[in-house]
Order: sequence, then structure tokens, then C-alpha cells
Amino acid sequence: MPVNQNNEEFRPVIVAFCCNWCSYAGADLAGSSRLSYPADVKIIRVPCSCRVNPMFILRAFEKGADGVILCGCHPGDCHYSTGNYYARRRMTLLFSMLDFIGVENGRTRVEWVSAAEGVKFSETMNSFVAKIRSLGKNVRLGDLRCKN
Amino acid sequence: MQKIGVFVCHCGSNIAATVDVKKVAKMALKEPGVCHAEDYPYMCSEAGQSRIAAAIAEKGLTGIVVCSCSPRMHEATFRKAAERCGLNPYMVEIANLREHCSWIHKDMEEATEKAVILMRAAVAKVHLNTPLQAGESAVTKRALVIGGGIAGIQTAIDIADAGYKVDIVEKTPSIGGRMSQLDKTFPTLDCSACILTPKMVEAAAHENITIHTYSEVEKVSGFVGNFTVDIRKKARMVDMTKCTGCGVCQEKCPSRKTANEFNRGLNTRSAIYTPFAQAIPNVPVIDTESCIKFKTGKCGVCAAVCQAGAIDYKQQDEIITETYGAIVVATGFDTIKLDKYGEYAYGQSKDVITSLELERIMNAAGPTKGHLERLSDGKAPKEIVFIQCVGSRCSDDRGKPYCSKICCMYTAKHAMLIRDKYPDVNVTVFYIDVRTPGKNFDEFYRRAVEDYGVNYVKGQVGKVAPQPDGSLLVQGVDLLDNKQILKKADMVVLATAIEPNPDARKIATMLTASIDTNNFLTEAHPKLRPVESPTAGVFLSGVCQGPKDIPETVAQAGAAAVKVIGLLAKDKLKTNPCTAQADELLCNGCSTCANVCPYGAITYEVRLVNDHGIREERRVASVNSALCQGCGACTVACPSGAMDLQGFSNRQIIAEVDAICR
Amino acid sequence: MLKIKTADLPALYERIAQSQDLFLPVRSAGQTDFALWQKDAQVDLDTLKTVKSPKDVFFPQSETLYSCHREDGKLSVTPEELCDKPFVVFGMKACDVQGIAVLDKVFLSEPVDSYYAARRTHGTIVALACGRPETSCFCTVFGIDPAAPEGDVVTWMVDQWLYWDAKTDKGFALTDFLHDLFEPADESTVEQVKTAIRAIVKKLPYADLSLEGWGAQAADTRFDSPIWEQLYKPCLACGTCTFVCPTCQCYDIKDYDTGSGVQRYRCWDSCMYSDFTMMAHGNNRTSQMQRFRQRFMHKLAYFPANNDGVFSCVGCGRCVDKCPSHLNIVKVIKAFGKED
Amino acid sequence: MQELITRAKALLESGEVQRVLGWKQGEHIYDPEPAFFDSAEALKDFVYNGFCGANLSKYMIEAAKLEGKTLVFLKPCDSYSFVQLMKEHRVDREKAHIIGVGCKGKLSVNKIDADGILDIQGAGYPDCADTLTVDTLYGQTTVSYKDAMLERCHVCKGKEHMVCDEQIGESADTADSDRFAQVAAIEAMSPEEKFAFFQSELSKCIRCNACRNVCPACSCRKCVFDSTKFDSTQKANTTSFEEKMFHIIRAFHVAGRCTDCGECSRVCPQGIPLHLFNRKFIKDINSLYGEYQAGVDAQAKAPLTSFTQEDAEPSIVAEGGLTHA
Repeated sequence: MPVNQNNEEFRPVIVAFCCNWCSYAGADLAGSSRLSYPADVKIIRVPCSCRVNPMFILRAFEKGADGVILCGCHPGDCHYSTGNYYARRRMTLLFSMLDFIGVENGRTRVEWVSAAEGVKFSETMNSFVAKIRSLGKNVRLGDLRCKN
Repeated sequence: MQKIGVFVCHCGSNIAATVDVKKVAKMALKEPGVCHAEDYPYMCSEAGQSRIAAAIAEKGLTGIVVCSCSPRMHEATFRKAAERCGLNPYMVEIANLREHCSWIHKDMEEATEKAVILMRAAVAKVHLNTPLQAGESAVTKRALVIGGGIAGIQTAIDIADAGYKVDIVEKTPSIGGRMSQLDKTFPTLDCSACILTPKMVEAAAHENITIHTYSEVEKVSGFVGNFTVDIRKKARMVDMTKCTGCGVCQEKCPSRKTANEFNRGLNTRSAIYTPFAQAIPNVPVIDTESCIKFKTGKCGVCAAVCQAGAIDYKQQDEIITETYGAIVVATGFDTIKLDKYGEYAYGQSKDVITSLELERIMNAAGPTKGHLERLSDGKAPKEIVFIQCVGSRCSDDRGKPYCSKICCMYTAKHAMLIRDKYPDVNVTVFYIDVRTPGKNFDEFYRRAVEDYGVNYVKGQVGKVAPQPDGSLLVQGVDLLDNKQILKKADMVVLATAIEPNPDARKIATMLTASIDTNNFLTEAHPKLRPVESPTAGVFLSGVCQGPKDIPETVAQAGAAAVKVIGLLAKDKLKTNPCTAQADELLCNGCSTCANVCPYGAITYEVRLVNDHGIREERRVASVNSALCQGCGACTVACPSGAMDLQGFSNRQIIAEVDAICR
Repeated sequence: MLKIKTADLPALYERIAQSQDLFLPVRSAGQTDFALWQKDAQVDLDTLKTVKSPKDVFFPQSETLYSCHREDGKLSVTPEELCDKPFVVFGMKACDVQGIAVLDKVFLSEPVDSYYAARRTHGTIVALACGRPETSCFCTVFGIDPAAPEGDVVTWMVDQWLYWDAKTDKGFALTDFLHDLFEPADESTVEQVKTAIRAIVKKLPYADLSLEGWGAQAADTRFDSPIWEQLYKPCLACGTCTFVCPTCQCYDIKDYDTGSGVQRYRCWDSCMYSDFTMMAHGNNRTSQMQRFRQRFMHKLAYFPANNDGVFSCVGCGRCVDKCPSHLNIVKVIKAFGKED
Repeated sequence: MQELITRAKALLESGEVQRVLGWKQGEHIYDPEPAFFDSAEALKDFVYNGFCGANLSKYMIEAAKLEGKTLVFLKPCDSYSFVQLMKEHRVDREKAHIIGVGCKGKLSVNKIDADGILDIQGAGYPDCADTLTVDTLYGQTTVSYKDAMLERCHVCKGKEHMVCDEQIGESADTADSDRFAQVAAIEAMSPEEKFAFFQSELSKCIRCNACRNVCPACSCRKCVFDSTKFDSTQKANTTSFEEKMFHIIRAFHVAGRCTDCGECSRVCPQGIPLHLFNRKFIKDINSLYGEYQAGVDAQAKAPLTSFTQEDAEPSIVAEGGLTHA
């Protein structure tokens, strides 16, 4: 496994898909509460965790992401009642497949973060970034043409 | 190719202090399609908005990106600004440089770098935005209030007074709620029933209010303006149209051993019962689990004694379906269970009681007819200890992290009432802090201390030990004197934390309203939209949103009513145009999308399709955009990508991903 | 005529690889395809047919044509550098060598495809006579002699020896470079082998396949035949036949956004695909029957019509072996033969 | 085989069906092709033997657009695909007359490791031999029927047809290995080994789309990989990423819909064990959401369009809860 030699300087690219109703608001609350997390995380707003297509996640890795996290409402609290339940099954299977083909399984994560959980959002991002930094650059799932 | 304008807001120093806004604007100009970029101290201000308007007019912008605060804050503002300039409001995208960037990062270089990337993602997205038109949906001019306590009653009355129909759904046999269980109210000490009963009567008599007691909300579908709700009217076994409320059935009922819920289980009731004298409706229900007739088939006393012939053992639960334009949640609270607080001996000694139980003991209609006596032996207590913050402000998982807010005041009230009525009784209150913000609250508390001689001790109680002689040994500390206190008491009253009604979570799930970690319903904005839930058309009244006393509850109930009235006053609502659309050329007609749609918005039809010259009949999906709420579940379920979501299309999201990862 | 012990071939590979790239059949994950030789490569000269033909040594499945880069609003275009180093393809069979001859007609005629031409200039083909022809082989139908391939160098495997015969200047140059590895050999051994191979080839089930009626005239006579409607039915519209074919030369040109720029590349495309030559108004060929017909008419009618009667099928039989529906050019040729 | 032809002729002649979908005699015993027969006369070329592995269900999508009924022969495992297509409204049950045809395991000519095969004895149906006799250009050889069977027949789902109007011929349950053993073996590997395994397998992929186009579940009118809507229409074969994207997404799109018919692996020109992707999902679905076999019940709720509130969290993957299960 290729190891990144200077993890200290390694600045991962991390995409966070956040549902509009809970997790995006949770991220807003983390912001207004000044709960910091690394700038490596960039958030994409989606209406619901069930909007996130596995192709988006693979696309992120293709184009150079080192980690992808999906945040949605807690199970039972989905604004659309059932969206996160579908997302949960989809992501479980997708993550399992990535693990199956040998992609380090820490590169993907799902967390349920409510609008009230600014602290959890910030803690989640801190721990996810730490995990990705420990894994180093994503070399197993990227398109070589994007690696220059 | 779009002509895109990028507007970078300083938000005073909120953004500008950590993000080099000038650089963001400069970098924006290097993005394809961006032909205008500027920064300004407050983009949301009149002046800021007019700069956007000027740029749209001068440069002929087809799309704009505002780099500012969260879209949850000002997306609507900028969309309206664009619309005023003739630009479709959905050609606006927000890059969240404040909550997601400047407020969480300290290093200017790092924050600016991220801000540029967020700006790029928004520009990449807006390239693929298309003008969207909001549709319209009619508003059903009827409101549903879930919960018939003081919050629900007040909301219902206020809505009804404005001329709209309101239904109250109450789980228990009577409306009235927690307030009906209280004896006196702080800080005026007036009788709770005396002020509540007129409200209950007013609600019951109101021509615009329909009350469904002994009923529960079973299912909710639809959306703002058009909710469809199934209400289960549980079988009372008593015909409401025939019962005169004479009460004979309750007197004669041979089953009398059921714990009386209204009196917090401190005494018992009959199997056929009304919870309390002033109950509305004054029609009893048969508790089929206690009723001998239902258990053994043999009894029927109530039916025999009922002269009105109102008893009907064959009654079945009934489901009624109603449509509503708005729903108000007023599900109230309960006290927490104390099984994790063994040190206070609650449950071990009958003389350790909660404050709500004390309310019932003090009440003339309560288990002791209003006499202050020990439940263990009926003796009059001489020494009473109150313990504050039992389960409130708790850092571990035994209790709740929040302050229950009402305990300091009702304890002062209890202490004062006891000292007033029984001057020979000593009252000691162990407290952590005494919190009395509120009109006439601190004065009230000081009267308890200064005029009524209540002994306040700052400190916590470590243990309440029942003694062989029946007394209770209270071990506490006095933090001010820094000494251990051992106090013999005859009665200990626990100011037990309150928590949302356990049904709140179920209701919130049905309503798709969000809920916080303590099961309180979340408001749309903690300061600016405190009575609205983030789910459109769902409003919050009373303690279901957070701990409150009666005046606050009533005030919030009125506020919720105003919001409901404002909604019901509209004939039509603009619908969200960010709905799913099926591409008939890509659709397989497989029904997978319909299987995951929570709104039943997808149907199938056989249609003549012209696929680049090949004309054939195909079974294809069709989305009812009035029903579609835009979650996107279908878009991922669809393997061919035929289903896409306007405003969050596959290509838009992929463009954002690409922009972030490049 | 020279020869080298097969046991010494690794030394030969290593020698070639010292100064140039060497492509040869390599076994990997259970399949043999042409690949760049590396020290640990499992060279496989026993498998008669690689899955893919070696055409992508000269005409890669994907290749970048040029890259665009945008900085500060300015666009720069960098053409991909043309192949400028010599390389060797070792072990090409007679049919595959003829496949390259077909590609030459397409890519080296005006306008010359510079990417392909550069590779042809720098590539030295070391052909290998077939050892054990397969049931699906029918190269002889197209006048190809599997016992004596074309090539810069032609080789034969006989017992423990590889016989080596340089034919062109490139072949002589390569032979000079390797001369110390060889020992002189007797031509008669090779002649015996040739005779043996030719004897086997005669016994092949498709050896007598008749091409009568095909060629330029078929464009008129066979285009509208109702036989196509029957023939295409099992076709799944996959591109297997195309991608294993040594002569298919259609490609698509696409852009890839690398984040920092755009790479314009070309990649093999298949006329069997429904999105082949897709344009805004739709497809030129709207049905799978049309697409199917196109592929075979091109090989057997249009190509010979434009290239002095040369068919763009070399009878390698890969499509015969690999079609998921067991549909193939032999069945097509025979179906029309029956009709006649 | 004669019985099938006789019955097909009778149905054609009675006008009950307009055409017959079956297999047609090829150049050799081992290359029969799927074919429509319009007349009793045409049925002279009909064949049914050990090499009729092709699953005809997918052709019924086109047949559903034709006038009248189509007689189709489905082997037990093919019938699962037909039910799944019914579930997705892609085939018309009313326009199909289904003869459930017996199956004693289908053969792969690739597994008969011999050069220059001319003829094979013992591969007929219903009379098949335990040992196949193979005549080649280079002499005669033998191979056991079992050793020449397709991978999918070693994990046969059983002798039952999930849908049919009538049944002709006996079947044999040829299963002799654990359906999930290969998946479990990979799960037991280290991430580096897994990666190396799939890297070497997938690097062979030539993006010919045979796996997709033969798959009865991959029946989209237009595949996302051919559509412009996802910006995903790459055909390049330059980096290792695109094959992963293609095969993962393809497996994901058929997750809960794949009947495990094994056609993808049968047709791959590069011999990539593509069924592993699908079977991994099937294994996960079974262990996470309860046993589910696509193509058994056209009314059943599919695993990815249903849920329970107690479903496992995606973190179960990182916790290793899905391996060695």
C-alpha cells in the first residue's frame, strides 16, 4: 500500500453531502457556534440523504477526493419520512462493495446529524478528517488523469 | 453559456475578518461564464440588493452566485431580489461562506482558499440551473391541534376566533392537560381550575372548534396546505350523544381498583370514569382493561344503571380522515421516571413524592381531599424537605441536561402555600441555584423566604434514607456554610425534571418534523421562528418545543395561532418547483421509483413516445408535481437516470463535486 | 535463418527491453493478451489467440490526442507527443499482421493519422507462425498463410527452438542487435513445420468457406436482403466482436475533464452500440439490424470496394470464439451462401 | 429435444403462439444461438443441448412488442429472470407461453481445455453423459460433464421453475458448492489482497459491455453509461478507475434485482468473474435484510426499495460486520 510520506502536510479533499433539513442546518449551527473543523471539508447541499447517488460518491473519488461523508437526519426524523432509510441501505451496500474491492473502508462514512447537533457535526468532521489524514491520499479509487 | 455574476458579502466582519473577500471576487472572474464579480459589506441590505439589481441590468446576467451566509438564512432574500429584476429566482445559488467557512476557520489563507472553492462549486452549479416556475396549491382552511392542554386549547380558540375551523385531538378522555392537575398557579396563587375551566368551556362551545377526545393521530400524509390525517377515535363504550353525564355509572361500578392517572396513581378510580369533575366532555369512558364485563363477560352494572341507555359495549374504534391546511403540535410534557435516582428513595417510601403529586395532594379534589398528609400513615407532616433539580441540569444520562424552568417557582409556591396553611410545618428547600427570571417571580420567591420563613439551603442532597420509625433521614450539604446536614423529615418532595410527552417522537415522525436529542420538537429558527417547525405547515405550541410556564405557553399558543391564521388566510400557496421529473425517453417503466416515493407522487401511463424517430407506446413514469416534495429518493432508485430532480439535478451535483475535487 | 533455444528467450526479451519497449503475449489473471514485457511477466507463446488482437499496440484502445489547460482566462493547447522510440511486438500471428495491413490502409492513407503512423514507423513486428490452429480459424479464406506470416521478422517454434528469419531492414537491425544470442539454423526444419501447419489448416472446419458474392458488388446485392432481419436477432448489441477484432478501426473522440484541464482523447467505439455516432437528432442507424448489417457489410463489401478488393476480415476467429450469442461472421457468410 | 419441437409445432400450428423463441443449431454442437422461429418448418434447426446456456428471458422484452404470443423455453434459472422482468413491467406475461424446459447443467466450451474442438459427445439433453468425449483436430480427449459446467451450475438454484405454463423434461440440481464461498474467500483477504485481486481481474476489462447487454436485469432502454445525463459516458480504457465505476455501479443498479443467473460471467470475453460483484450484494442483502432471492415473487418488496427502522448502519462495514459472515 502506498503510504503518504508527509501526512503532516497532507491536505485531503473531503466532500460532505448534507441533507438540507438536518445536517446542513447542523453544519450551520456548528458555524454559528464557532465549532471549528478542518477546512478540508467542503459541503454540498442536497435535499435529502436519499438524493445522494452512489455515482456521486464514486465521482468524487474519481476526481480526486480522499474521503466522502454523507450526513442526514437521524433515522425516524427524515423530513421526507423515509429518505434516510433508503440512503442507509444504499450506502451500506456501496460501502461494503468498496471494502470488497479493497478500498480502505474509512474513506466513506455516514453520520446522522440533526439540526440541533452543531457539536456533533463539528466532532464528526474532526474525526473524519483525522481518519482520512491517517489513511493518506486516495490512490485506489481515483482516475489517474486527475492525479497530476 | 450563462452570464454569471458573483457577489461576495463581507457580512460586516463576519466573513471579511477571516476570508479575503476581494480575492474571492477576483478569483470568481477567472471562472468560465463569470462576467461580473464584486464584494460589498452587506449584500442582504437594500444597498447590497440594489447592486445586484444594477449588475443584472447592466451585464444582462443570467445567473447569480451570492457568497454570503447560509442559504437557510438569505436564499429567499436573494431569490426575491433576482425576481424583482426579472431574473428567475431559481437562477440564484448561494455559497455559504459564513457558517461553513469564516466562522469555523481561523487562518485567513486557509479560509480564503476554501471560500474560493465553495464559490467555484456554486458557479459550476449555476451554469446548469434552469429557470423554474413555482406551481400553486390550494389551502384547506382547517387546522388540526394535537393535544388538548392549555397550549392546544389557547391555540384552537385563537384560530377559531379568526373564523377558521379547528379540530383538537386529545389522547385522554378530557381536554385540560397538565394544567387541570395543578392546584394553584404562580406567582398569583390563583386556582388553576378556576382559570382553566372557562377556557375549556369556551373551546367546547366554540362553533368553529371540534374536539376529539380519547383520540389519537394515526397517520399523516400530504404537505403544507393539504395534510390528510387519520384520527383514531378510540371506543369509549359510552354513546356521547346519549350520555347525560349524571355520574351514576361511576358510583355503581364494582371495579374500583385501577390507579387513578389523574391523581398520579395516588388513589384509585372505577373502570368507567371521567378523569376529573370538570372534564370536557363530561362523558365517561370504559377502561376495558379494568372493566369486569370486558374481562369476564359478566357484570354490565353500568349499562343497567344508565337511564339514558348510553352504555354500548360493542363500540369499536373509529378512524376518521380529515384534511387540514395546518397542524399545531401541543403535546406537552410529563415528569421523568425516577428509577435511576434510587438515592432519593422514591418508590421505596410513600412519603417521597414528586411536586406534581404534591399538587394533587394539595388539591381539594385530590386523593387527600386537599389535606396535607403523609400517604404512608395519613399523619400530618411537621418537617418537609424539597429537593430541587431532580433530573434537571444533569450531566450524566440519568437525567436531562436542560433546566426544567418551572421548578424553582412552583417549589416556592408549594413552600409558601404550606407555610400559609400549616404554619407549624417546617419547610426546607435544597437548591443548586434559584432561578426566577420573569415578571414578579423574584418578588414571589423572596416572599417565600422573607415573609413565610421557608428555609432555603444551597446544596445538594446525597441521600434520603427511610428510617424504621417511618421518618426520612435527608443527608445533604450546605455549600454556603460548607457543612454536612442530616435532617429528619416527614415528607420529601422532588422537583422532578419534565420531559416532552413520550408520544412527541411518534407525532414528529408522522409529521416529518425534526426533533432534538431530548425529544423536544425543533423550531425553524431558535430566535426568529420559534413557533414554526422546519416542516412547512407544522407549528409548535407549549412545552413540546421546550420547558415553559403557563404564561409563556399561552403566549406561544397565541403566536402559533397567528402563524396558522396567516397560512389559512391564503387561498393558494406557491409550491416548491424543485420536484422530480421523468425523462420519457430514458424511462423503463419499471416502477422502482414509485416504490420509494413517500408521497405517492409517481404514477405510470402508457404513452406514445417519439424516441429520435422511433415511435412506440411505452409505459413511462409521470410525476405529480403538486404531490412531489423533492426528496430525490426516486432519482437514485432509477437505474437509467430517467428520474432527475429540478434544482438538484444529477449534473448539477456532479458539477459541484467536480468543482470541489479539482 | 537463425535459431535460439526457447529456454533462452527470457534473455532475448531482456536484451530487447534494454533499449526499447517489448510487447508480447503475457498471461495475467487467466487470460493472455499483448502487454509490455516486464521481468516478472508470464510470457505465453503457447496460447494461439490473445483475447484482444495486438492492434492496440499501434492503435491503443484509448489515447490522448491533446490537452487543454486554462489559467487566468487563457487557454493553452498541448498536443500529445507522438511515439518517437522504437519498440518491438513479438509473437504476432499471420492474421494479426494482416490486420495491421488493413489498419494501414485506413490510417496511413491521406489524411495520414499521425499518431498511428508514428507507432508504425517505430514498431518492429516479430511474427510467429501458428503452432496449433484452432477450430475457429479461417485466415486461409482471405489468402493468409499461417505458416509463413508477414512481418519484419518471422519466427517458428520447433521443439525447443525458436527459428528466426529477418525479412526487412527493421528486422535485420533488430537481428543485428541480438546477433550473439542466435545460432545459425537450417531452413529445412522450418519448411517441414510449414508443411505440417498447412496440412492442419486444410482440415479446419471453415477452410472451405466461400466468399462468393462478397466484395464490392455485395454493397448493392446484399444490403436489402431479408436475411439480415433474421441474422441480427440474437445480437445483444455489445461490442465484443468489435473490440477483439484485429481490423475494426472505428473510434470516438471525447473530452475528459481532469479538473485542471481537458484531455481530448479517442477510444475505440463499436458500430454495434446504440450510441455509436449519436448526434443531436439521434442515430444514423436507428435499429440494431442496421447496426449489425453495417459491421458485416463494412468488412465484406464496403471495405473491399474502397481498397482494391481487400476484405477487412482476416479470419482470426476471435469473434467466433467470443460472441455471447454465438453469432459471428462465419454464420453471416454462410447464411448468404445458402441463399445463393 | 424432439418433444420440445413437437410441442412447439403444435402450438404454432394451432395458432396459440405466433412464434417460438428457442435455440438454433450452430456450426458445432457448442455454438447454438438464441433464435426466433416463425414456422414449423423453421423448427428443423431448433436445438436444445448442454450448450444452450443463453438465458432467453431478456429477448422477451422485444417479443412483448410483437403481435400475438411468443412461445419461450426457459430453464429453471432463466425463469427467475422472467419473473423479475414481470415485476418491472418489462415483459408481458399475457403474451408469453412459457415452457419450462428441464436442465441438467449447462456447459462451457472454455472449460473444456482442448485445442481445435470439432465435436463433443455426451452433451445432449436429456441424454447427457457423465463424461464428455471431445474430438479435436489433434485427437480425442475426455472431460467430465461436471468439470465442464458453467460456474453458475455449481451453485444451481434448483429444479423448480418460478413461472411457466407447462413443463417438459427433467431437471437435475447440479449444485455442488457453496454459493457464497468465493465471495467469502475474498472477504477474508486483506484490503491489499482484495485490491490486487480486483485490479488484476478488472484491468482485463475491455469495456465491450457484453456483461451489461446480456444481463436480463440491465434492461434499461438507455444505460446511464450511454446517456449524457450523468456526464458518465466515458469509454476510455486508460485508467483503472472507469472499470471500477462501471462494474460497481452496474452491480449496484441490479442489486436486489439480480437473480444470479450468471450470464455476465458466462459471456465475459476476458473471463472476469463478474458474478462476484452481484453475489457480494446478494450475500450482504441476505445477511442484513433477510434472505431475498430476486425473481421468485413478482410481488415481493425489493430490498433497496424497502427498509426497516432497525436496519444496520453503514458503519457495520468498517466494523467488519459483513465479512466472514
